[in-house]
Amino acid sequence: MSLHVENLKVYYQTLSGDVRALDGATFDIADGEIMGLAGESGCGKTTLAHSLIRLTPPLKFIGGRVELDGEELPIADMEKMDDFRFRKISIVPQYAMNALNPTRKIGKMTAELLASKGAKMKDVEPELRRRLDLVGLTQDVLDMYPIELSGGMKQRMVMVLSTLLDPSLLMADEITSALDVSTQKAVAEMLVEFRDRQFVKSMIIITHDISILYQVADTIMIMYAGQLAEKASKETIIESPRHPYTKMLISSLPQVGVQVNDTRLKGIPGTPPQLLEPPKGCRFRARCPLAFDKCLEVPPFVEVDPGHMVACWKEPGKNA
Amino acid sequence: MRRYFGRKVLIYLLTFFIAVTIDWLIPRFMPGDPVLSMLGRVGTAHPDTVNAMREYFTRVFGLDVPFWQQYLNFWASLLRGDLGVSVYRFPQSVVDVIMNAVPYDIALLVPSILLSWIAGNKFGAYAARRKWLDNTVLPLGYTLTATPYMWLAILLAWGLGIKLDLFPIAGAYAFDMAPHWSWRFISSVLHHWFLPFASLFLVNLGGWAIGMRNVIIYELEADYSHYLEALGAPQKLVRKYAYRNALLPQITGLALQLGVIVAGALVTEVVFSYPGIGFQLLAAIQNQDYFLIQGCFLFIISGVLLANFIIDIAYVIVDPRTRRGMTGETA
Amino acid sequence: MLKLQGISKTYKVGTFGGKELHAVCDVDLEVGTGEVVSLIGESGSGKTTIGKMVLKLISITSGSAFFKDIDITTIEGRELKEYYRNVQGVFQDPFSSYNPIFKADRVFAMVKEEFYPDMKPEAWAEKVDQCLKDVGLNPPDVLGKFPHQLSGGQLQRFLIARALLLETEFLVADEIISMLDASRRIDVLNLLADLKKKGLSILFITHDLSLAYYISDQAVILYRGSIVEMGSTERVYFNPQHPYTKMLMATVPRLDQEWEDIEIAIREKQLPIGQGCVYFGRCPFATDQCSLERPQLEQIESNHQVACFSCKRGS
Amino acid sequence: MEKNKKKRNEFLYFAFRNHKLRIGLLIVVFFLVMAIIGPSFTENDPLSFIHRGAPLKPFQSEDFLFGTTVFGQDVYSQFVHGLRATFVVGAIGGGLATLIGVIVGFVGGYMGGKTDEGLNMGTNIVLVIPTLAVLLIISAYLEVRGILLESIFIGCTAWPWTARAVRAQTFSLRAREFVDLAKMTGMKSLKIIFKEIAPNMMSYLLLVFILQFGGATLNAATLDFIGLGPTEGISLGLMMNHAVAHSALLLDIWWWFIPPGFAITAIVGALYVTNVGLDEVFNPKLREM
Repeated sequence: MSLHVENLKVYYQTLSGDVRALDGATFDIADGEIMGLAGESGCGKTTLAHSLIRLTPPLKFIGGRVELDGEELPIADMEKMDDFRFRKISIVPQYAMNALNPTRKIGKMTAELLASKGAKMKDVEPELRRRLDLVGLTQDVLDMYPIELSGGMKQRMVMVLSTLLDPSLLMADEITSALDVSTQKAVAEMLVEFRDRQFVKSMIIITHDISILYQVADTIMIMYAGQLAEKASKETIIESPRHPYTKMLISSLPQVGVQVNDTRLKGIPGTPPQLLEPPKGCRFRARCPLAFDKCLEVPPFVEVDPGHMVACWKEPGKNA
Repeated sequence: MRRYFGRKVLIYLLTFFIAVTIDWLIPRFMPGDPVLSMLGRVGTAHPDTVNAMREYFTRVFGLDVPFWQQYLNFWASLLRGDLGVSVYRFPQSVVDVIMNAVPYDIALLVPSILLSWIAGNKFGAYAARRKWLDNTVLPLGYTLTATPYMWLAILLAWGLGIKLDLFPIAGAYAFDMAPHWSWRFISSVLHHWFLPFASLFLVNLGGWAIGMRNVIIYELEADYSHYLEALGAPQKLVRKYAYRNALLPQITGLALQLGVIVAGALVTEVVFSYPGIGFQLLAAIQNQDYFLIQGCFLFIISGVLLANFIIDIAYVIVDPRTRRGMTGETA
Repeated sequence: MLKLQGISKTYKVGTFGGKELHAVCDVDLEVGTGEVVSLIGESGSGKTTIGKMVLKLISITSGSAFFKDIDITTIEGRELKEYYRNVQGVFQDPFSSYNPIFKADRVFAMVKEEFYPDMKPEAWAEKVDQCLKDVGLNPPDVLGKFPHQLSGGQLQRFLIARALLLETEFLVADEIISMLDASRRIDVLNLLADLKKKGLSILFITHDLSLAYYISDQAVILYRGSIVEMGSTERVYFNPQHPYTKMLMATVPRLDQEWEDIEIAIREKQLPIGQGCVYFGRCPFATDQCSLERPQLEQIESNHQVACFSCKRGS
Repeated sequence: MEKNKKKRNEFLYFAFRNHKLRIGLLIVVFFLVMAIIGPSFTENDPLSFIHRGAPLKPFQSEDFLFGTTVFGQDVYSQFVHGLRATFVVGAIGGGLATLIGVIVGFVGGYMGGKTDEGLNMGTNIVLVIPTLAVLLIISAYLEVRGILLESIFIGCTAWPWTARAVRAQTFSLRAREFVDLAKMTGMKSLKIIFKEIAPNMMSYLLLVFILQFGGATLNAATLDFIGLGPTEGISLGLMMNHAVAHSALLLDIWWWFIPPGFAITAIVGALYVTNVGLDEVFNPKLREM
């Protein structure tokens, strides 16, 4: 069992109080699984990603347990997490384009980073060079400065760097959103290749673009307003979603082949709740056509089919 | 790369040209007839100084000569290095007066600027490390920068000089000595040099510390710092990178601050009557010695411009972004 | 309605403006009344530059532009103001389109001050309410609020209402929904579709192919400043001729089918645009003719043109 | 509407909680009050020689609270009148420098292209030239120098800092889309500058003015100290000049040269600290530090 998260609660401190950005997430990721994490802005997907690797103020750890390969991740403790970071769990950040120190040669910076983590550049170098060829970067990129590389090249360098010590879990935070369609496909497929070549054991791809996840992810988890709505294989999420929010979200996405004059798609009325004082129970209640009095309690995130978890009272799970 | 330097040299030459023009213009657009007013004001009864002065003034200011002719004469004499004769130090030419003042200036300015720059940056970096450090270094830094140069000089002179009698407070070396190469003379020079150096050093220190504190906070918030922290790099490495990157804007800061520091040195020299250019310039002003004033002004300007140019070149060499940015092909 | 003939834009770059950057090179484009034309291209293709040139926010280096047969290439002052009565724009970032320290509905007050100074306040308030309702907003909820108190979707619809206030006939929509959440986008698209039925012509600028397909009649594919393919949306999408368009159609992520595994040359270094075809650097079918001569747009079927030598040879 | 009120008193809430701002303002206001009402407590003219005999120490006699100078002048009277002069120079000099800097910065930043390049080159040139040397020369040649003239000189040579900062700010604001929106509503450039861009920068201009005020005070004190200040009246710099000239150090009349220097340091230091406090209040990122 690669990653096991249990009732993780992380709030976001602001002047006017704690925003309950992530309110109790329980899910698992198996070895070799690429999980897509999708949801609209403010649903807590970035909070989840950041709390797993670098939980710093203004994020505040409230509760919950996280286990990686059977070992508990001390996510609340900054120092202790250091030996997990980069070795066991790693991230390709959203700002990958300018994540490299501008005034340092890339090779020298890699060597210093490895040295600071107790690894030696000598024994990692052959593997590093092989991976550079894999992602289409020339060898002499190591003694160039970041300013001499294009945005796409910098991003691929960061991808190689982040996975250099073969971490068990890699998080890719919105790395395709800033790219053009063609490079998007290349980068997404590169992620899959990193998993196939065992550079990483499992992966979480965070994005708001569900159609990208359909192409590369094994499973997709949908979040809404800090709570998990649904998790299933990518086919089930697209073809036969069970959570009302997922259904409405998928049906509101325009696709090539769908034109306004023949089929007029519908959006989701209303707006997501603000999470300073979130509504009681299921947070989609206000906008949900199927809402009824039971929704005042928080629906449990239960398994309705093998590998298909839903948090909705309308979907009687095995143990409801 | 060459075009970048070409442009820089052009700007500096232009600045020098404008500075010289200001220097030439000032006595001319003053009200009244310059020659008469100067002669009258000098008021030395000594016949030959008056005649030499009158002859000299008429030749330089030659009112019959058209305006631009005067200007060309001024440049011609400037290029020949003849800045005219000092009035209050009569037989000595302006250049000589300045030449034996320059070494003291360099001895005072160069060490105080460089040491305060290094120390200030170190202090500023520490300040960004802890909250309580920030609350001590910052106010201290602000009080130091806010202190007028001359007041700190007075305080040091009065405190260390007179009260505790540790250091002499006037002149560059003991009065009973003539400049010669001996240990005694050198130790006396150092003894006299310390207080002006300390006062300049402290005031500048505050400025650099604050500058570094603000820049390093910005660098610690930058994306590359977050990325290193996300990969679990120790704070030492993160801070080392942030410090190196924060030094770069401090280099340009150094260049821009030169004008202010030179002014500070001028006042400090006055308090300690330390025989640098500043002291000469003030003496010239008090004695209405216009040629010495113009001479000192030119030396200060060209010194600052030269220093600025050197610092600009140093910046390009040190900062790979500008160096590679221009030559490297960026997509 | 709008006709662009051989429009180009060249920027001076480098310290002394030595080098020249050809953002747009002689583009011909036409938008009819009540027609939605989508301008599709990746970043750096010059689509926003064209939008800004149409809105006269940046100068047109060469070529000419006609709006209802009036030459607007060099108009200024009074005529420019008149032009803005008919042509308006909505931009990508809703929060950057508003001056943060004023209330959001100040944009309406600015319109009144410039275009309807002598209109009585009640008549104006009535007109504003009507336009807000037309864009699906409830006036009391949105008036008198600061920009940060409104959502991205509401702010964008505010700007569209502003255009309606001016009875605009032509709207340039530059990536107006890329900052909005997936579920909010569709409402704005449907709104544009309704306005199109009422006769509004729209130049819809986007990099997202599925959005363009949903709403536009004509599609124009742009690459590094030149049009490589244009025509009716169905024909361009389902019968792509130009290698670049084919590659785009193959790579757009869909919800109903997975990517075919065709190999795409990752765009390494931008080769400077020579006199040949702009896509020469990445085109798998490039011949030396492509590197010497720039292909012109040619009709390959009704309402469908392509600028490519190899396509004509039916490769 | 409540959200918008909340935004305003959130600003005030932060302004008063920020201790740097509170301390800084407190000191500045203290000296300001002293400069305004101080002179009314004494009829002695600052420069007249009143007391005969050895200089009095502070609080040695009630009519010379701060003691007297070597010539028997009332140090207190000199101090408060000097304070007044310092605030005048700071306000006018600082104000003028900010004004010129803002105009140069705005026009350069908004117009761009050739105008911007020219203005920017001019700014850099004036920046490089040591302004005090220029001030020195000008003051040396002028017979009669009033405090107003001195302020104008200081103002005219201290503006490059402001110009550079305002230019950078205007560049970032000009790229914002609401400027394009204003253009599309047919507004003229000048109207856009003053109606759209300027209001955004009010908080920034205040910060810049505070720094210029401090800078002008320092420059004026330096000029007065070397004897090139106003030829009539008294200022803190002049006090220090007289003290040093008449070897107050050797005679250990510390109350003659310590208070003026201390006042300048306190005022300028307090201004800088206020500036930092205000900067923290305006942009939240600095708040956590």
